[in-house]
Amino acid sequence: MSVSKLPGTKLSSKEMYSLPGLVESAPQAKYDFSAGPTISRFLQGLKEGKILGRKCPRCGRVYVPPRDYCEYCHVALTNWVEVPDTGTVHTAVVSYISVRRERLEKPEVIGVIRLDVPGYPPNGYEFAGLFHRLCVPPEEAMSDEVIGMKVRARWKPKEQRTGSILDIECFEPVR
Amino acid sequence: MGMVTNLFVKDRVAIVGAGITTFMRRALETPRELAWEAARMALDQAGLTLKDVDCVVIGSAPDTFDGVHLKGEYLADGSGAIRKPMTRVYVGGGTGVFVPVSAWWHVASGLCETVLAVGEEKMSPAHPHPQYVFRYIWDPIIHRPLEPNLIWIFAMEMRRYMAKCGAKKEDIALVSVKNKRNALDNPAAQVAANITVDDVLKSETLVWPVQELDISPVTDGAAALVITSENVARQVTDSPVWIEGVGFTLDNQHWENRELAFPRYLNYAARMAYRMAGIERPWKEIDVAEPYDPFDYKELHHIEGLMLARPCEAWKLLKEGYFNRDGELPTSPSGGLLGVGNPIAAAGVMKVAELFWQLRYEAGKRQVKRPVHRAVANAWGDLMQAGTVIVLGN
Amino acid sequence: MRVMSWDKHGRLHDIITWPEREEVDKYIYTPGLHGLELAKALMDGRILGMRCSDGKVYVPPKTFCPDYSQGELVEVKGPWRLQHYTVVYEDLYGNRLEKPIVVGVIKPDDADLGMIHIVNVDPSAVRQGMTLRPVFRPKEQRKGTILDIEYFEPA
Amino acid sequence: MTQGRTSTSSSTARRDLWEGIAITDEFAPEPIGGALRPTFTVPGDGLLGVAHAYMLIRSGLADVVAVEAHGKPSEIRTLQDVYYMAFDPLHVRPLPTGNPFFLAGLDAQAYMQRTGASREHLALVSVKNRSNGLKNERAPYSARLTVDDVLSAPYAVYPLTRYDIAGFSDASVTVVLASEEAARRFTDKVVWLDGIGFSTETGSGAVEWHAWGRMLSMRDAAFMAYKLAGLAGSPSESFDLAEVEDRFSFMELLSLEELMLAKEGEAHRLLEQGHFNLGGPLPVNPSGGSLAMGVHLEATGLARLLEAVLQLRGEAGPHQVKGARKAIVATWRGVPTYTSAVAVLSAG
Repeated sequence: MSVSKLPGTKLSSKEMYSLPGLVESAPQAKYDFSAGPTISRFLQGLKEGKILGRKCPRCGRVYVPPRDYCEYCHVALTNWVEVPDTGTVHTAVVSYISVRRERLEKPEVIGVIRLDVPGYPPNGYEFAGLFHRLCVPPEEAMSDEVIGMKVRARWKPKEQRTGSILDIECFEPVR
Repeated sequence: MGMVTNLFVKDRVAIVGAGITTFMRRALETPRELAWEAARMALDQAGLTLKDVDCVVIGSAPDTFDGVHLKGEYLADGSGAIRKPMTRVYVGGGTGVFVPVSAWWHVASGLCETVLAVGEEKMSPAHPHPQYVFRYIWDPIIHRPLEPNLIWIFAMEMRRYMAKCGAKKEDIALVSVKNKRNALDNPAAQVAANITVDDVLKSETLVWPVQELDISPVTDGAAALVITSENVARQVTDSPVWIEGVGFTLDNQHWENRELAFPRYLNYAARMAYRMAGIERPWKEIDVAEPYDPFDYKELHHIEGLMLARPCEAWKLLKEGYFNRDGELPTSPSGGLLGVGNPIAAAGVMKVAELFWQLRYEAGKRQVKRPVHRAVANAWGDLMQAGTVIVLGN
Repeated sequence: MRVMSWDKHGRLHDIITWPEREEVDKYIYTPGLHGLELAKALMDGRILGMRCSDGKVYVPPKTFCPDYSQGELVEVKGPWRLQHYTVVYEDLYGNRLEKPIVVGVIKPDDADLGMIHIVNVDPSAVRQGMTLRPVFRPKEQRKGTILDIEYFEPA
Repeated sequence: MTQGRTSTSSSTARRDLWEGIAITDEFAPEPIGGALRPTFTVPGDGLLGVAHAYMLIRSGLADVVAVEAHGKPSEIRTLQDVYYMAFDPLHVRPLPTGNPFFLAGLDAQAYMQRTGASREHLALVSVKNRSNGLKNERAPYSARLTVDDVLSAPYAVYPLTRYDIAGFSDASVTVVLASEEAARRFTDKVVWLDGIGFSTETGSGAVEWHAWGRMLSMRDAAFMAYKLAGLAGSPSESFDLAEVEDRFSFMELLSLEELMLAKEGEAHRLLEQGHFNLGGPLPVNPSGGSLAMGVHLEATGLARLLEAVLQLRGEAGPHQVKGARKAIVATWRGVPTYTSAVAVLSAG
């Protein structure tokens, strides 16, 4: 562009925090999210140690996590189906930082697990699956073998389950 | 997509001016002042004043960065919308390219003749760190309890691309090297640098395979375009840049249920835009492109989504210099988000502004070597689900 | 009339609700171009406005004018008049405040548009157009923000 | 949905901090069948989404567009703080003002001072709308009120009592717009969108530039909509009913004047004469408006639109306006914005 000096006044961190007229504001934005009937039922299932999917009466797709509507038939999903808690690793990564971007002493392995739910073409674009932790050592998670590895859900003991995604501790390899 | 070329759109729509602020980690200006600085420059470049503007379209991503709720209203007067029709549009990170896309139907519908399209983002107000805001993009009930960091989702997508396409980290790092080098010639650039692949591979590993130099920075900045009908364009400039195709698609929010190696939503958006522009072989007909590059691997991912290369081929062509400024199909000549900076909504507008200058041969030292007639830019957003595409021509 | 979809037929069984908050720890806002000059003036017990090419003076200064030109900083000295006012007795949830709060649009004679601030006066004594003056916080408590003016009071 | 050139798009109206989700448009497509289709979000009142749908269809980019808007204020535990987050962080938000609706108090006082409308007139609006609501099953705040009830209530924000301020309610409204050719395929009870208009007077960072006691954004939006609808003559004779902004009682009177349905300073006199009652020459908010139905945040404008569409299809129910052929809808986006939208509708 034919302009030599662009508008904008850059500040270093020190300069910014020493400006007169800085205003601070700690927002209070609190909510009570309702999980809605579908996800509530899904969480209920987790509490009972089951992964529940929802089946479309018209096209037969089983959705995990469950939905209210089938995206293709735009029909309300009706029947619930318990799906296997086994699957294969779609992708896996190793995190060295926390949600607040602080350094973690012990790295966390997380990924997407493609569940063994019938009705999806093997390497098709879509599948039923969950985003969750993987109980796999970091080195193994970085190796090529982890992609496609067979895994199974490791459930927390019944009395520790509260109806949350954390009722599954992680997905561990099926040796 | 059931959408044939708009043969009956009698009047074409043109970009006649572009303006941009420097991209900065911390700006003194308030968000509305940043919007004013960019929009005023765009109007000056087009030789117009605020009185000539009929409508305003504002793009700004999450309110939780600038820390102002109803941010469209907060940016209104800065974007020139005093006593004017104004709406804010929003597709997460895809907003930047979506702003000129939405401005297109403001003009093509006949509702407006001259539209000021403004993208702004000020991320520095959020403390402790703007990235913390991304804690709230996840599904609040089945994802947030896992305490995910934003970078997790990019790392998972990058890993899937590497696994599916056989691309190594050192192949992908070449994008960061290319874009940061291109940015050395961009006066707006925040993080231009001459780096090597080794520098990328030695930078701090955040969420393997993503390392520090694989990521675009947090940025404050604004960019604006003046978009008009054909007859206004003819009066204002003898080198209008036509908006020949627009496309946008949003997939559902269940990113954990789809193949992350290929952005199907972006491909649908690209087909919509190409169909409108009458383009059948984009890998041949597009001369210069600005694919969205918040992460280095994503430029490759989007090059394939935009059908500028076959799936899993982009990283091989990159190695041969195919996408360099003097290459066969230059990508991100601006320096991209990796080099210029990533003020989210303004980043997409910056990319369209770059193609505006390229197609008028006004990009100075950044001007690509080969002749240019058709260009494409895309933005991407949300949970691996939003694709916005615009096709320009001179 | 045919049944509308919002008619609830059948109770929804136990819905799990999830307490959540969406907050960054805090926001730090920079004052902006004119804001920086206003901050210095406020620390010094003075108030600035901006003169625009339409000839009007706007308070407080906002860097650019409604016609998009850059405003020119000027000091405004008043006297100040209460253009419009309201009295807040309850918060948004309907809880009664201990003391009613008078909020006004307050304009200095040497400007064309006024600013919003608190008026320290009993609601019964509020009159449209009454003359006011700004009361600044003690010098050492000032930080260059709008709160350096603690309130306006009848002159 | 036939093949060929029909492509659908949809836009939703929502706002992050209303939702508590940072990028709330992520959750937009699924419920409205928008997944993998052109879908986007217009952060603003649902009527602004209708404006985008109008442009999408007129430009030929789409034939059928679904527009959804919803508001779930019941889930927001700190609604006052969320409102203040929309205020100018430098010059207004820090002030200890006690209630974000003080801005409406300033406008109400300025409006009454300019036009001579009194507290009794504001009370009449609340009484009319809250009792209209008794005939509308979508009106949770409907009530049999008298002017004395309102006048004897204490001020919440002078000059407004709690009766003059609409409560909040959860709602979602979806409307489907189509080109004339596509519309014929779906229904024989078409309601035409003859005109749409929207405007912003000033930004929330410069509320000091607002003309106190006026709503110029609604007047500008009305000019735009009337021009598109080809309404040359005086608009006041052109409509059989109006569903207009009333989240604060004085706003109904101010809206009628800014929409040029009543001369400046005349609205409260016509109100006294019953001109705007159900059965009067120009029924205003026969549905009960926001005062009876509640404010659903960004879905409020579509709620007004919905009530007008039902009237023009003769499906409004007990509060049906006999022989309604033409309607006007107007909405303001509420505190601290100065943005309004207007739609002109007619029965097919």
